[in-house]
Order: sequence, then C-alpha cells, then structure tokens
Amino acid sequence: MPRSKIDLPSQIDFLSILDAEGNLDESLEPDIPEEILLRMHASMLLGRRFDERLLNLQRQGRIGTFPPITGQEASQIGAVAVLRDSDWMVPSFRETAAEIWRGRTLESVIIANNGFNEGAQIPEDSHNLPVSIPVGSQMLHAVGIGFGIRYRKKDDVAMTFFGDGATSEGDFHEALNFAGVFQTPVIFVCQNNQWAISLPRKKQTRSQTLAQKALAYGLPGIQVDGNDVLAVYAAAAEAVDRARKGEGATLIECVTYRMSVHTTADDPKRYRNEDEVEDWRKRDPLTRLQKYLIRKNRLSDEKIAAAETDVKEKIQAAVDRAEQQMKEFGAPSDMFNHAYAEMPPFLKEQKEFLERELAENREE
Amino acid sequence: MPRSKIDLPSQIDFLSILDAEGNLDESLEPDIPEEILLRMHASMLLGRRFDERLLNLQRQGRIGTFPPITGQEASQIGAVAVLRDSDWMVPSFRETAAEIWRGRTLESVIIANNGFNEGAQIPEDSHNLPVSIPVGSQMLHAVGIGFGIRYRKKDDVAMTFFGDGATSEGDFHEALNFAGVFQTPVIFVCQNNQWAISLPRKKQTRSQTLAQKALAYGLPGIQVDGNDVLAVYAAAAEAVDRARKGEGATLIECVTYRMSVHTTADDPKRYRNEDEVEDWRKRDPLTRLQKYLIRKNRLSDEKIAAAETDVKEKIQAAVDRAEQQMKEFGAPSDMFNHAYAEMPPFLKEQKEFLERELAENREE
Amino acid sequence: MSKMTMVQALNLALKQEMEKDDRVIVLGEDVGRDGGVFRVTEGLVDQFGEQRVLDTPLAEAGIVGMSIGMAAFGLRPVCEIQFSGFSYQAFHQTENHAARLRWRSQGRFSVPMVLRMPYSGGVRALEHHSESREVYYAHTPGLKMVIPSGPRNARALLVSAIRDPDPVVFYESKALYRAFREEVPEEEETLPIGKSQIVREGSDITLVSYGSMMRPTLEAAEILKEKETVEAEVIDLLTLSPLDDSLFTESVRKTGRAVIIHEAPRSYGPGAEIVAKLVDKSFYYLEAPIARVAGFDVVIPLFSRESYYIPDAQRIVRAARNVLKTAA
Amino acid sequence: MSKMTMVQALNLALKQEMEKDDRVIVLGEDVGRDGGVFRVTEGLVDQFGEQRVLDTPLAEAGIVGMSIGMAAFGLRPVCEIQFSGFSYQAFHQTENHAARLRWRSQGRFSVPMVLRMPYSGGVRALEHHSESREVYYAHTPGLKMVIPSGPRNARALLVSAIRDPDPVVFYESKALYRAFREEVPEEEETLPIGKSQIVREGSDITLVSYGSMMRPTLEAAEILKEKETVEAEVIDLLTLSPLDDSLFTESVRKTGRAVIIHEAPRSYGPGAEIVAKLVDKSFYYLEAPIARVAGFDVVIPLFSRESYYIPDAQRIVRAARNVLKTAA
Ligand SMILES: Cc1ncc(C[n+]2csc(CCOP(=O)(O)OP(=O)(O)O)c2C)c(N)n1
Ligand SMILES: Cc1ncc(C[n+]2csc(CCOP(=O)(O)OP(=O)(O)O)c2C)c(N)n1
Ligand SMILES: [Mg+2]
Ligand SMILES: [Mg+2]
Repeated sequence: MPRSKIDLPSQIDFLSILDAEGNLDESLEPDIPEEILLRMHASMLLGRRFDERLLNLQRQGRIGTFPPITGQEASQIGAVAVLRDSDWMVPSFRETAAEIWRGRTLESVIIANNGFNEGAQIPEDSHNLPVSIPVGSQMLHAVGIGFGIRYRKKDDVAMTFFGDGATSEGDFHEALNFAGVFQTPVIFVCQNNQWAISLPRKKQTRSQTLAQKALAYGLPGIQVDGNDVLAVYAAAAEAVDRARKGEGATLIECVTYRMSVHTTADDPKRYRNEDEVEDWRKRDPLTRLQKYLIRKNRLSDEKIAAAETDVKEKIQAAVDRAEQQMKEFGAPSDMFNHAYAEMPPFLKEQKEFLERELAENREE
Repeated sequence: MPRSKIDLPSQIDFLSILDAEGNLDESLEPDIPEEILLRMHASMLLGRRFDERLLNLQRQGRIGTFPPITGQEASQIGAVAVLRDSDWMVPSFRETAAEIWRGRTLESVIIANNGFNEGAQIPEDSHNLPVSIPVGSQMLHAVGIGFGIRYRKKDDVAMTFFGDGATSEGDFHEALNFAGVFQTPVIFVCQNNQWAISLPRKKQTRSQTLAQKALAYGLPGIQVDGNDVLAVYAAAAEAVDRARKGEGATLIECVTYRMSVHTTADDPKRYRNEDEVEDWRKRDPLTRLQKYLIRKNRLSDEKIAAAETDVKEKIQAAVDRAEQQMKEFGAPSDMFNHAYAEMPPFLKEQKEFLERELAENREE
Repeated sequence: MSKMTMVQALNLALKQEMEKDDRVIVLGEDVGRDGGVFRVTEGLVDQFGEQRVLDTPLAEAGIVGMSIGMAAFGLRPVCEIQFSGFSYQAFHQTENHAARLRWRSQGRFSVPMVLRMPYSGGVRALEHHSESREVYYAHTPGLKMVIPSGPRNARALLVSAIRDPDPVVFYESKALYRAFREEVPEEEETLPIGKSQIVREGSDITLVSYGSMMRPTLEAAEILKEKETVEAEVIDLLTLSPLDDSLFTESVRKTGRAVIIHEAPRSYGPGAEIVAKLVDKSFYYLEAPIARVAGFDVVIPLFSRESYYIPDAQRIVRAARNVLKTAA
Repeated sequence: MSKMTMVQALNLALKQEMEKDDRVIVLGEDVGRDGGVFRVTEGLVDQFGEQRVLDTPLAEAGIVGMSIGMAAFGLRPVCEIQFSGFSYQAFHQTENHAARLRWRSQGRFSVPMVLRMPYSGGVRALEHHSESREVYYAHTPGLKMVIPSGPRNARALLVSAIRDPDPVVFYESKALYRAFREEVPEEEETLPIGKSQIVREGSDITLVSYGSMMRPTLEAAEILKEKETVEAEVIDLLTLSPLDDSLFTESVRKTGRAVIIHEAPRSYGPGAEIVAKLVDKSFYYLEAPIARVAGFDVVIPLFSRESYYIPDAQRIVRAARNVLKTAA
C-alpha cells in the first residue's frame, strides 16, 4: 500500500507529416483525393489573399476592424476538410478561411466587418454557427449540438474552433468535461497561434502542451504541426472517425502562428519580436503545401498563377457585391428585427418612435 | 518527424500509509510529535461528535440546515495540521473540523447554522476566510492571497478546500491555471467524498482521478487515501514545503466518503445504496487512527473514554454559550451593518425606516 | 382537477410537455434520481430515461451553454439552476448567447430554452439561497422573464415558456413551492407570456405585485378592506419582460394611487420601471406619489432576520395608508 | 496642468496611486507590455515591474476572483476587464464575493478593489464591445458604481475609487477615451464617490445624465438655449450607486420638469430609478411627466447602425420640447 504511481492510459502524441523543409513521412501521408487536395490549396490561397484585401479595405476605412487569419490556413482548412455538410461547425472569430470552406460567402464577411448585422446572417440550411466573440464561450454550444446529434442517433459531428487563450477560460473546462461525461461527438480544434493579443502562450498556462489538458477529462488529446495541412487533416480524420463511431470527443492542438496583427486595432510591435515572426515565416503552411503538390505533380507554377488570378477575381467580385448590397440595406429600424420571434408591443412602440424620429429628421 | 509520444515530466502518485486494516508502511510514516498526534485525534473526535450534536439540534429545530462532515475528519485534520497560524485557510462549506482546528469556536458554528450573520464573524487577527457556499468559487481567493504572500516575501501558504463536484466548475480551472502561471504558494485540497449531492464521482468527470487534473496546469498532483490521516498529513507536509520554498502550488485529492446526508435537507436514500455506505464504514478514519495510537501506546480505551467526555463537555458548553449569545443579539436593523465601511445616506434612510416600523409594531 | 402544490404543478407541466414533445430535454444538477433539490423534476428520469433527464456535472455555465447548443440544434432544453443565486456562474452564457443567438444569426438560429431557477427568501435557507434579482434578467434584451405566483399559473406559464420560441428565465419562489395548494386541471392549460392579470378589483388604490409578494399583497388588500373599507385593485404581473403595462396603466387611471411591491432590492429594482411607466402613461391621473415596498439595498440577512427584510402585509398596508392619506 | 485625454488622465491616476501606495496592484488581460487595448495602463509595467502589473491568463472570473483574494490579504487590486461585455464571465465572483465579503465576515475582511471596464458604443467596435449595462452593478448591494464623464473627473474619481475601502465598479466610456482633452492638474485631486454635480445652471428644465451621455446632453442644453431660450439645468450623476438624489431633487423642485438620459436599455434601466426617486421626493413639484431618453430594448446594433441606437442631442432636445410643451 505504499506510494505507487497511478498509470494513466492516455498519452499525448505530436504529429507532423510534412515538415517545414518539405520532408514527407510517407508512412503517415493521408490519402486525400486530388480534387480535395486542390480545393484545400485553393481555399488556403483564398484565405491568404482575402486577408490581404480585407486589410487594405480596412486601411481605406471601407470596413471596420477585423481579425486576420494569415498563417493559420492549414489549421483551419486541414480540419474542416474532413467534415461533411451535415456536420456542424462552431467557430470562434478567427476562422474566416474555414467558414468560407463551409459555405460562407466572402461578401458576408465584408458586410459583417463593415458593421452590418446582415453580414452574420446564416442560410436556413446551414450547420455553421455564427462567429462567436466571447473567448471560449462557443465550445459548450458544440457540446450541446453534439448531444443533439447523439439524441437523434445521427453519425454527424460538431467541430469547434478556439485559440490558445481560450483554454484559460472556465468555459473551456466545462465544455471538455461535459463532452467527456456525455460522450458527445465533438472535435475541439485549438488553434494555438502562440499569442492571445499580447500574451504569449507560455504565460497563458504552465502546462507543457495544450493537448495534455485533455487528460483532465479522460479524453484523447493530440498536438499537431498546425502549419502542416496533412498532419491537421490526419488528426482531424482520426478524431472524426472516433466521434462518428460514438467514441466521443477529441482535443486537437494545432501548433501554428498568428503572422499578422490580432485585429487591425492592434500593434504587435509593442509586445513581440519581429525575429520570431520571421522564424515562423519559414514554416509557412501555404508554400509548404504548394511545394508538396508540385513535387506530386498536382500543381505547377502556371497552375499556381492561375489559382492566384482566380482568387483575385473571386475577391473582387465579392467586394463589388458587398458594396452593392450595403447600399440596399434597409432602414435603421431593422435593428428591432430578430430580437424575438414575435415583436412584443414595447418594441413596436420603440420601433415606431425611431421611425417617427427619422421622418422628422428628414423633414428638418 | 513522425508521430511521437510527448513525454510529460509529471506523474500522479497514490499515497497510503495506514490502511483500513491498520497496516502501517513504516517507511512512509511521518514523524508527528506526540502532542500533535493527540490533538489531531481529539479534533477528529470533536468533529465527529459535534456533527452528531448539530444533527440533533437540527432535528429539534434549534438550528437550520447544515452540511455534516462525518467520514471526512482525516482529510480535514491531516491537512490543516501542517499549517501554522500565519498561514491562510480558505474553506468551502464542509470543513467544520478544520475550521475548529484553525481556531473557529463551536458556538460560532451553531450561531451561523441558526441563521445569525454574527456566527460568520471572523476574529480580527484570523487568517481564515469565512465559509464559502458557491461551489468552487473560493479557490481563486486562495490564489490571490498566495500572490499577496509572495508579493510581501513571506513564506506562508494558503490552503483551500473543495469537493469533487467543485472540480467541474470553471473557477476550479481558472484557479489552478492562475496558481500555475503566478507560482503562488497554494495547497488545493480536494475532499473527494464520492458525491456531489446526488451525483456520484464517476458522473462528475470521465477522468480516472481528480489528482491528474493538475497536469493540465503544469502542477504536481497526488491522490491520497483521505481516510488515512497519516497519508493526508504526509502529502500536505510535502506540498507545504514546496510552497514555502517558492515552488508553487499542489493539488491533493483526498479519497474519502460523505458518510452522512449532503445537508439535513437531503435524503441520500433517493440516490445511493446503503451497502456502499457500509463498505466505507469499514474504512473509518477515526477508529483507524485510534487503533494506530493504541498500538503505539499513545492512546488507550481509558484515554479515549476521557477524550469522549472532554469533547462532550466542550460541545455542551458551546451549545449553552451559543443559546446565551443568540438571546443577546442586536436589533433586526443590524442587517445594515457591514454593507459598506461607511453607511451611505440611502441605507441610513432604509435603516431608519425599519426602526420606525419596528417601533410602530411594538406600539400596535 | 386535483389540488396541487406549485412543485407538483410544475412537475405536471414538465411531464406533460415531455410526453407531447420529444424535443423537450430536462437538465441540471440533481434533476435525475434526486428529482431536484425541491423535487420539481421528481419521477421524470424514471419515465423518460437518462437521455432526456440529464444529471449534469456541477457547472452552471456548462448547463446553460450546453442548453444553448441543444436549442440551436433544434431541441427544447429546460434547464434548472439549483438556486438563482448561482445563475451568475452562467450569466455570460445567458447574456452573450442565449439572449443574442437569434439576433446574431438574423433568425437562422433561435434559443427556445427555459432557465428555471428558484428565487426568494422565506425558507430558512443558507446564504445565496434567498435572493431576488429578477432585474438582471428583465433588463437584458433578448430574454423573457416570467414569475408565477401560484400552482395553477405556474403550471400554465411553464407550459407556455417551454413552447416559447425564445429564451425564458423562469423564476420560481421557494416560499410558494409548498405554501398552498390549488386546483390544477389535468388537461392542458397555458397562459400567455407577457400578460398581467387583475386578481382583485378595486377603485381606491392599485397594488402592483408578483411572485412571492402576491400573498402578502392580497393579505394587505384584505386588511385594507376590513380596517379602512379601502377597495384595493391588485395586479399580478406574472411576466416582467416583456412587461404588460396595459392593466396597471388603466387601473391607476381609475384609482389615482399605487403601491408597487417586490422582494428584490429597492434601488434600480423592478418597481422603478413600473413607476416610470406610470409616469409615462398615467401621470395626470396620479393623486399621490407612488410608493415602492421592496427589499432593502443590502444582501438579504441570514434566516433569523430575513422576515424583517422581506416585505409583509403590514409593511404594504402602511405604505398604502400613506399613499391614501396624501390629499389629491 | 496639462491637457489630457481621459486615457491619459486615468493613466496618471494609476501611476500616482501606485507611486504612493505599494498595495496598489494592476492586473488584467494585456495590461502589461501592451498597456491595455486602450492604453490606459501604458508604461506602468516599465515603471513598477511585473509583480505590480500583471498580465493575466484570459479568464475574467480568474482576474476578479484573484483580486478578491488579494484584497482580503490587504492589497488594493485595480483590475481591468477588457470590455464590460465580458464582465459577465466574472459576474458570480463579483456578486457572490466582492459585494459580500465584508458583510459575510462581519467586517473582518473587506474588498477594496476597483473593477475598471470600458463601456458604451460609438467607436465602431465589434459585437459585445459597445454595451451599457450599469444597472447590473448599480442594483447589486455591496458594490459602488462610478461613471466619469471627462478626463478631469475620471482621474479624480479613479483616485477615490482606488482609496475606497469597498469594491467599486468603474465604467469608462470608450467614446470619451479620446474624444476631448481637459486640463488635469499634476498634483493630487480627488472627487467624493456618491456625489453628483450641477454642470450647468438653469431654471426651466432639469437634464439628468452621466458618462458618455454628458456631451450630447450639454449640446442639447445649448440648442435649447439658442433655439428656444430655454435654460436647462444639467446634472452629472458621476456615481450611480450610492446614488446622490439631493441635487436632482432640488433641481426638479425648481424646474418642475425633467429629462433623464442614458445609453443603457430603457426598460429597468437607470432612468427608471431616477424617475422613481423624483416621484418619491419631488412629486408635488412636477409639472409634466418625466421623459427618459435611453437606448432601445434590443442589443445595440453593429456599428453601421449604432448611431441610431445611441441617444444624441437631437433626441434629447425633442424629448425636452415635449416635456416643456405639456402645460402644467
Ligand atoms: C471573454 C472574453 N474576454 C476578452 C475578450 C477580448 N479578446 C478578444 S480576442 C482575445 C485574445 C484571444 O486569444 P486566443 O484565444 O489565443 O485567440 P486568437 O485571438 O489568438 O485567435 C481577447 C482577450 C473576449 N473577446 N472575450
Ligand atoms: C455554484 C454553485 N452551484 C450549486 C450549488 C448547490 N450545491 C451546494 S453543495 C453542492 C454539491 C457540492 O459537491 P462537492 O463539491 O463534491 O462538495 P460536497 O458537498 O460533496 O462536500 C451543490 C450542487 C452551490 N452551492 N454553488
Ligand atoms: Mg492565440
Ligand atoms: Mg463531494
């Protein structure tokens, strides 16, 4: 009965398949249909270029502040690529590339970032939840959805995204614990981009990895190279398989990097060192995938150039549609819509008040 | 760069020194001065008998509902016995025996349980926080106190208590994470008494142990036989040493059992099986310690009988003092005291209103 | 019809809605085997099983957050927060999401959930078990706030709340749980959310009250009638948000005098909004200042003193007398 | 004296109090190197080091809960919640403990902490970054609630809040952070918590306002003077709890008419309490119904529409005109 070591079944692995130098571990290479691979490349490219365009729209004052995703394309696309439409996605606020993969239009992103609620409109048939800004709060929604999936005896899954900072919120803890207790089919994808605004990962928590936090809930956890889209895909596929089989949730830590500002209101020079950023530039997820695809003769410089033009056109078209739509948006008093299923009398009164006021303003 | 196992330095041990059958692991036996050992025995006995007396005061309607501690004497006394007065204790609501060890009077417990705020009064020089009822919420206060201790360059520690259910609250997560990040001298003592009202431990979380949750924060964690006062003492002493040396916090899971009702408002027959209770009765912490002390010739049936009488007298004296003091307690309008350091005008108005009302009632 | 306590009536509402609609899921701490610490969910797990009656881990944000996800998926969660004093652990989920998801998604997702929670003092409970803080919810856009006052309307309102397409915070007075019984029909009965009721007609003064305060208010009305032949009109708000101001507006236009009664703290309390609404719509009919009888602006004391904190009939009668005294 | 924005003035208050009193600790998300997302804590970590300026993990309950422990220990934590819309993550620590520890321990422990948080719209921000929900705090017994309206009083009130022996929720309007500069004396200056101010004298109507609404209110007063030669008396509440009713009571006894302005939602909003207090104490002097100009009872829309939500001078002027129109 002395002091004895408790053996904990679960362990934490680190997964890397295609490294920064382009070395490939064939034994682990997931076999991804060519058209999916190319779509993944196109989506990562789109995510990157769209970011750049949003950035300059913001500088021109044509949209408000927004959170760029540059550097995190692999973590996002690698994960959502394993989902089917009937699966659910529960994003945080930095998954633009993933949201677009899942069907969100580019113009809706522009419209939302320009302060129109219409931009957050979700299509009726969509299984994507809207952007959630309160850090860590959305994971519990994925657990509730996961419960619904099991309750209705479906084999869909719910995939939720969050950052390294989010792992410090109590909601993260409660979400993973509930997911464990209720065995819900949820994939918890942590985009560990090393920073929570100005707080570096090492000050966020003393634990060596974020993946190991899964052990506290009796869940499997894995850490992957988040700039290696093949590794992210493989880890996500494994987790989704388990979930579909009714074996519950998984925590995936994608080790990546926030190459850009936190939001356009942020100035990283105040708190981080450019060398660190340069260092991560060498591990760029997009060029890494391109090298891989070229080596596999699935991509060429010409094809990349073509993809670039295609993406540019898509973005331009979206910007035009967005600016068109924003012209057409309804009255300020639309702010009263969607407060409740039915507008209660006191809101009708307030809506009429606003409409009267607007009319009077026009007269004056 | 393939799939590799991350090696996590920390491991989780289980510690047992004096088992249910009375077997002692001499190699681990902590050397505790005789008078401390006897004081520990007396305090555990007092905790047990006080519980019984409170239970019958409650049945007689002489106090309100309260949470008994029977079965958890070793987890409480073993832990606080390693503290010194200048250390801090941050209790939950089920640490009556530990609070009394730390200087709380028995009458104050009776007075509080009879619905008088005066019963929660803390003496000016005391480093014990009052009972905290919101589950899991008090741990963060211990972290703040721990920060203060370090900030003032003292080598004191803060010990906080909570239950197995509390480990599910977000506050537990935030407290352990902050303790890890800020390296505060905090001892987190979890009294895993197997039940959170009607929820059994296994439904509280899927993790195999509660102690392993420490890994999520880069903190040492240990599971101990919570009915073995020597093991609890040894684990607590080890944790306190580390904390005093500036090596930060520890999570200790004391595996024990709630032998009685959750509170006197609760009926365990609705949700748990008497056999389970009987099973745990065999592992009783009090008789286990008594056997040990008798074997060491530090206790005898005579001495135990004497201790019983002594305890009975202490309790009776406290009941008498409590009932005396409650007679003397001040006006209902004392409810306005201690709301703020200085009573603001609007509260003065309300206090005067109440006093006027009481006067009018007397007239009528 | 059979005579039921409010606990039994609420249990009936849950049972019948769960029988009718398999989207209805009950979850919370100790709602299963234990039947809830007040026994409101008694027997449900035996009838509907652990997939529809969930004993959750001890985490309120988890309960509410998971319910939001269930609701977005298309279920109808009815979650129980064991005491309203612990609903703040979930306040961020409630304000950040339950109240906003319909609005945020522009109608795609909604949160048809009920947040049941016991409130009020009067049951000799411990700290945090006796508060009344309905304002936190009534002031929050996107939520509905319902507070029944007896077994029959509790049952009918809970059925309506469960069927409501939006999140409803459902405050249940502990003091009323077993205080008295009422005939509650076995067959379905609902009450519209957002409608108040006149429970006693009168022409001399209007008493606006709800929840745990209805009984002392009606008692006060009796005393006023017997002792001073004053006919008080008594209004039971039943819903705090959306607030139905039609009846108390009309009533005060008739009586010219009003007393508003609640257990919640006075300052920035529910009574202030009623006063303001009366000033908006009945100002010229007012013959005297409107009185508020309310809890004091301190934490409700532990139970040995709580009876001095909680408004009673005497306090209401005195306030009414003052309002009546003052000449027009 | 030098001209400062509110951000600079708040920074000065923190800097000077930290120099004077080593019990003062600043903590929160990004308050260190980054100087806070609004730069209120700029430079403090360089001057006072990481032991007194703590960049915490991303957890509001952690920040507030740890601060409560620091305060119980004897320190004076000033914690920053990055936006008031995320203060609900810590609402349970605030209500369950910060507001109660002095009371619970019968005076042994107190919680001399400041909870700083930016509120209000008007800065083209994202969802959850533009709310005004001061009522959640003003209605909570045991807390104090302060809302400055400009650089100079912000600095003086923050100094008082830091020295206050009880927990103070300190709401800072984002719209005012850099809106204008004022002379702020280098030497110490404090303002008493719980005292309102008359910032403009007048005899025709009383405008009661605070925080982000002071500027449109004063603008409205100007318009009223120019366009209708109406002399409005303007009161800046500065503290919502404990509420100082002396000045607006006196003022309305003089003017007989009042408009109350706030950005928070109208229903169960701060304005209701002012109306109720005026009915309590100035009823017989009222010549017209009191108007409330407030935010609507919906979530404040994203920034393209927020200007229609937030009360402006025109809206206030119209309300005042109506109040003035109505014959006594
Ligand atoms: C509950 C809450 N607290 C604070 C904020 C302000 N905030 C927005 S993003 C952010 C950092 C998030 O870091 P992380 O979780 O790592 O996500 P990342 O921004 O790196 O994608 C903070 C503090 C918020 N949105 N929600
Ligand atoms: C935040 C919060 N939620 C719910 C409750 C009601 N409650 C009181 S004790 C308890 C169970 C606590 O279980 P555990 O943490 O294991 O402590 P134990 O009672 O077993 O000592 C519950 C649910 C509470 N007091 N606080
Ligand atoms: Mg991050
Ligand atoms: Mg327990």
